[in-house]
Amino acid sequence: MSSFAEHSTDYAVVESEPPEQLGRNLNTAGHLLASATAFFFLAFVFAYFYLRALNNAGLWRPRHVNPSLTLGTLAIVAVVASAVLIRLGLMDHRAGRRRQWRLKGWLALGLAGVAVALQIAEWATQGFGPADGGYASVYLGWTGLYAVFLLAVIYWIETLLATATRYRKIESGAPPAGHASGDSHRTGHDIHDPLSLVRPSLEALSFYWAFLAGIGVLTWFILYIL
Amino acid sequence: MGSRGWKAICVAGGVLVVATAIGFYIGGWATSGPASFTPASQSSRSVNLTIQTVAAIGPKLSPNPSWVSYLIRDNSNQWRRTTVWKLPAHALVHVTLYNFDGASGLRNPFLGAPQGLVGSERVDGKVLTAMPPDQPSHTFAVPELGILVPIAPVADDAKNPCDVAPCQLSSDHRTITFTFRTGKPGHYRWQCFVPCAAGWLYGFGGPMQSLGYMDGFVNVV
Amino acid sequence: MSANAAVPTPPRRRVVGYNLLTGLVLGVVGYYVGWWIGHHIHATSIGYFADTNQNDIAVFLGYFLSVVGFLAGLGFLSYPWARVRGYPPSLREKETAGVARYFGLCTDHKVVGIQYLIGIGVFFFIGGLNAMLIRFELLRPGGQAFPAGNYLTLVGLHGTMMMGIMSSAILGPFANYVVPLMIGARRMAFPRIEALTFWLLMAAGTLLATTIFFGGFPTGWTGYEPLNDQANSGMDSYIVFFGLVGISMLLLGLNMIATIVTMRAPGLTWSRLPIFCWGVISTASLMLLASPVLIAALLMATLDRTAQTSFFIPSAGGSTYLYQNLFWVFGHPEVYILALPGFAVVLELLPVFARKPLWGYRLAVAGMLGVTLLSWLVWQHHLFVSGINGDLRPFYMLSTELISIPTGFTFLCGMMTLWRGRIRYTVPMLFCLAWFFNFLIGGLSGVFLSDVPSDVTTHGSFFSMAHFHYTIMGGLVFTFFAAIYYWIPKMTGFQLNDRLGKIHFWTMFIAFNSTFAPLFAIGFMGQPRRVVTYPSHLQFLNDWVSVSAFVLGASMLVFLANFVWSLVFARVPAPRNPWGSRSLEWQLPSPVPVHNFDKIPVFTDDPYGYGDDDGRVPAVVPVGAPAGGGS
Amino acid sequence: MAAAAPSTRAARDPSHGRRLIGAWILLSVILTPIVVWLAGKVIPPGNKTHQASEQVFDNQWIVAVSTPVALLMIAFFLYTLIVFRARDGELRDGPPIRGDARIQITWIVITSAAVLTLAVFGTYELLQNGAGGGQGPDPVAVPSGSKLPVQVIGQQWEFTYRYPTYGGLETPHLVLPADRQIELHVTSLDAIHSFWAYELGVKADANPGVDNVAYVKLKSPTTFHIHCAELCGLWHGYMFDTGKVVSQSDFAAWIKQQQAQFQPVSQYLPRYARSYYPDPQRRAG
Repeated sequence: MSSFAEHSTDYAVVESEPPEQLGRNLNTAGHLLASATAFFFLAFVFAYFYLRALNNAGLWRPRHVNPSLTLGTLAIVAVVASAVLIRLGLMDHRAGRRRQWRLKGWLALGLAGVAVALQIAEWATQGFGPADGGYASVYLGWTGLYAVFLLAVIYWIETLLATATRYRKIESGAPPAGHASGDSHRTGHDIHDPLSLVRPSLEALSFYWAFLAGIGVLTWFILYIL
Repeated sequence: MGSRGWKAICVAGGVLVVATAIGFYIGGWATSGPASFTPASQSSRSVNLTIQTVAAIGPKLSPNPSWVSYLIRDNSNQWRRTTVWKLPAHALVHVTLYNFDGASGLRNPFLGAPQGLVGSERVDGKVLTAMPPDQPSHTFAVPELGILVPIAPVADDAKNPCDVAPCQLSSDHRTITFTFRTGKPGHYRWQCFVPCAAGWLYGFGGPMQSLGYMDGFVNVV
Repeated sequence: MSANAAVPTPPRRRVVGYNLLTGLVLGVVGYYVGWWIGHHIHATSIGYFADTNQNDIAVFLGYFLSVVGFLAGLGFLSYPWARVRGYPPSLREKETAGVARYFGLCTDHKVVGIQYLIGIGVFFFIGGLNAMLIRFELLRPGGQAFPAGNYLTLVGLHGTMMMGIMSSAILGPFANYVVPLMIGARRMAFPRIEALTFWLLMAAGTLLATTIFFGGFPTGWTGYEPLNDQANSGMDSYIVFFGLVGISMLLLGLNMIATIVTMRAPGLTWSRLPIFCWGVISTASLMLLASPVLIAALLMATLDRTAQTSFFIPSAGGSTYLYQNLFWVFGHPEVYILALPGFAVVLELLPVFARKPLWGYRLAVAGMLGVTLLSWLVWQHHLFVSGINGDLRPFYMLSTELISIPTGFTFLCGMMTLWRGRIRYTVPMLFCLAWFFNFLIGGLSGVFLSDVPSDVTTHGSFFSMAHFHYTIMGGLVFTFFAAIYYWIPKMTGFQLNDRLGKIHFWTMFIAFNSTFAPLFAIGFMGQPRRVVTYPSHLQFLNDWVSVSAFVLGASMLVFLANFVWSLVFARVPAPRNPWGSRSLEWQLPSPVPVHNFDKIPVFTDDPYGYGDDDGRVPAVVPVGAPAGGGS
Repeated sequence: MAAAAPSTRAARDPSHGRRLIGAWILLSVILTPIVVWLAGKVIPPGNKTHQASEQVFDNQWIVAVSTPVALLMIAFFLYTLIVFRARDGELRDGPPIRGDARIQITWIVITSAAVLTLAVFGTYELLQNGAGGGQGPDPVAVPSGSKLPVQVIGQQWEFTYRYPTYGGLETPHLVLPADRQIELHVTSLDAIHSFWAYELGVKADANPGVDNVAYVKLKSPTTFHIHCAELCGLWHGYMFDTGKVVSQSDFAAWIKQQQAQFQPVSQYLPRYARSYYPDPQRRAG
């Protein structure tokens, strides 16, 4: 026997984790991540109101600094629609309509991508640059970093869809050992059925994505409407 | 235990060697700075210094070729980039400064008038009392000794500007002469007050915050 | 489990595998790729690089890709890549024995704990060395041992290294190691993230050290704008360092909270949770919420330095106060990120060595949560004389002083735990008792800084420097060593030498006080912080401090000698429960087997039941029979 | 768990607590006045201005509250660590006392009272005249009476001073008239500096584009030290100076002399302003 086998855990002795553990962990993490995200954007909210109140050197917002309301609104509408679709997809998944969930998931993924594209289009056409005063700084920093968060969520949605697609044909029961994990030497795993591969993460995503969309609406309100 | 003991000794020895190396490296880096220069003096009461200011130090004398800098002429008539000078106490220092740089302009116009000199500052032979704030190219200032010398610029449309140090007197330049008295022994910093580090916020980065360029020490002994 | 469980095939040995060496190589490669890309970005707004031969975009991109390459080399990217291809979340097992797992991505929380201990130790050593050099410079009033710019970089490196790396000094090594054991779990909630926090911290520390290749940075650990924007490319290392530390702390906090919330064994109610875990929760929640503000502030600074935004440039529509506010919104909770783990360690260890239950458990919890909450409301006391509008100063004075109330809870609970106990003066106990003394002085001197009229003199002077060294070094580093002496037998299975431990304690305690007590006087006598030169009449006190500081540095070498001697040469096996503790981790074998528990234990009581059964010890909290070692 | 659960098992020896409290009260009564008196003597920044005296007085208050706290801790630990040490080698447990509501409430009340006393007193001192600290552009604590405005301009790396009532005279030296109320306007042209006039009891950060006001009421002629107290770059440690407080007549003479000396450059000075925006462009020159 190799040294690996000698020292690896004997899964016959060690009891397995309760199946709901992953869901609980991801749910908690989703909420914690949302609170951290809130504090991150709070810094930009603070920067916005602080610089606006000070208006140093009269350079808070020169007249030509005026991003397009249309593009900004469309981007946020796409974000909100995507979050709603993920939520509806989650309801489908809970009800066992796995096909419908995948459909809505791909749509949501596309919409999130559209939001990023619209944001990029806006930067390209807005007619002012980062050096144009306080508002321009806050606007570019805020939307830019929000777009980074959008990309992270796009990654998250994609992983779920990829998993859902990969196991779409397995109706129930655990996949064979070594198959699901991608680790050939793995002897046991806590995957019980294809649904458990997606559901916990989808629950957490649904919450986080709705939260991030909420921050998006706040972003839109502060940057375009106020 | 035997081979394990040897292994342990090797590990401990290795750690010690690495730790010592880190220590020496940090210590060596921390003490690195421009070398000190002692001008040959005729007497303990009087020293002559010849210095020049250039817009770009060039790749030969510095890893930061585009930085503005002071240079000093050493005892073998070579131009050196060092700004740490050792001078005798209570001595008169006669400085001849060749400036090859254009105007940068002062942030605080007050610093456009010479202060604390013995006699007056002369620019190309003419006495200078004050300079308009958009004029100065650099200043030579030792705040602790109360010395401030604004340096007149080369005209923007100079025909034969000097691009890279060391500059020769055949290029367009201004000649500034002044005399100051060193005081009690001590380490006195000197610096430039003109925000001349182009590209840095408020003109005060890079060469303005690095010894050997626009900052130095007058070590009076 | 699936029926057709195959015979496990050992992982192939490859010449190029995921390990530290690959990580370092890819890190260097990544840096140069980023540097190259950065030099090929052309935009009209950044054309001024030509004037400075300093291209911050290239440096930032270099650092970014360097970190990506480093993590890829360690194997962190293979999991996200597997997820992209649709493989489900599952843990890769890395539970082989051997030294190799300490040099790579390992998801065993016990390995990560030991990695943290050694990794943090290395940077603690470098940070301490910087302090020695600073004190060497200050032996003479005129200075000149180091050129002024290098001196400022040393000051910045010392402060930044200590504040950044040591934020995880207790949570990194000890919470990672013992929290799952204390709460009866086999792992942390997110083992891969746990490993990531460690390697991010190491990448951060290494990148910070490279600042000396880019001219250092002149701002100290606070990185105030607009000096920050004005500085050389060395500043970029500072920004990247704190950014990575921020991400590392954020994830560490998230993982800790999630673990304690979701992974507790049955019967471990909130009121039975070991007090150490409460301290970890308090610290972790500050890490989770304060780090994002720091990351945001640093990203703004990054944009100012590269994309020409003007968040912090008053003449272009920004404000220097914006940075100060954002920094201290993070910075003051950060101070408690450093202090609270000290509270936790002290309260956890006192019952063991006083042989009494923790006195006033709920008050102790309330104290730590109270500090956590109040630490959000005090940040502007750093701006009392900054020229920001002064109307709120009475509020911040009050809120700052209010913090002494929950801090007092900790003191009361600790003191009353000792009262009528049977106090044993072991080495960890000595460090805990020193905490009371140091934190008392740190706390009382803090009152001077919280009080505006008094702060006018003490602010920005050596007084405030002495104050925060009493709270952070006296509060964190002393408990860091308490934790080392306490938990090392469990973590390694070997005892540390007791006599060397006591020599270490007494030299460190005396030298520490001899170093920092005179600094209060020096500050009161008018010496500002971070100066390279000072008036000559302060030379005697400064020399005294410097010499004491060298002794303090030497005491660390005593510890290092003890550590190496005991763990490498002497190797005296430690008993399972040398301190007679009732906490769950001590009921397991030393060192702990790979999967901690064969059967998850069930809690029926808290771990502080000293004296409950006729004074006989130790009564073992009922647990499932622990697994017996490897084979 | 924190509920009052007086142990019946461990024979309670009430004299421990009483002995300790008694010793503490005795020590506090004797030592606190001595420490407070000493603090008044040695704690800087001295008595050269009204503000400095106030700070010393404030420090005495803090010392007065801190001393009994420190004495309690010292007495407690000396007593506990000696009396309750484990005397034998055998590992035995102490009494299982888990809390006492009365002690907790007493502790909370006393610490809260001490903290509130300090905060109230500090606020009172602060609102008198700002205690010498920089108060920003719109000060809340303004002393009454006429004030001589003096502007402090921080720049990398020197302070210069302007006297708006004397034609906006600018000089590299800070000289002030005795027995006057001074209104300092601290501003910067580049990075953040901090104007610290140590013996005057004044500290105010110099921020670019900000007018930071601090008040100080001077007493008799003296000299004082000026430092920069905020890290401002390479020469931060060398940004020090000495200022003077001189008699009214000497001050008038000094002003005349300075006006004559800096006459050539005064024509180039900008009009006096609350603050001067440095270089709106990022490029110098």
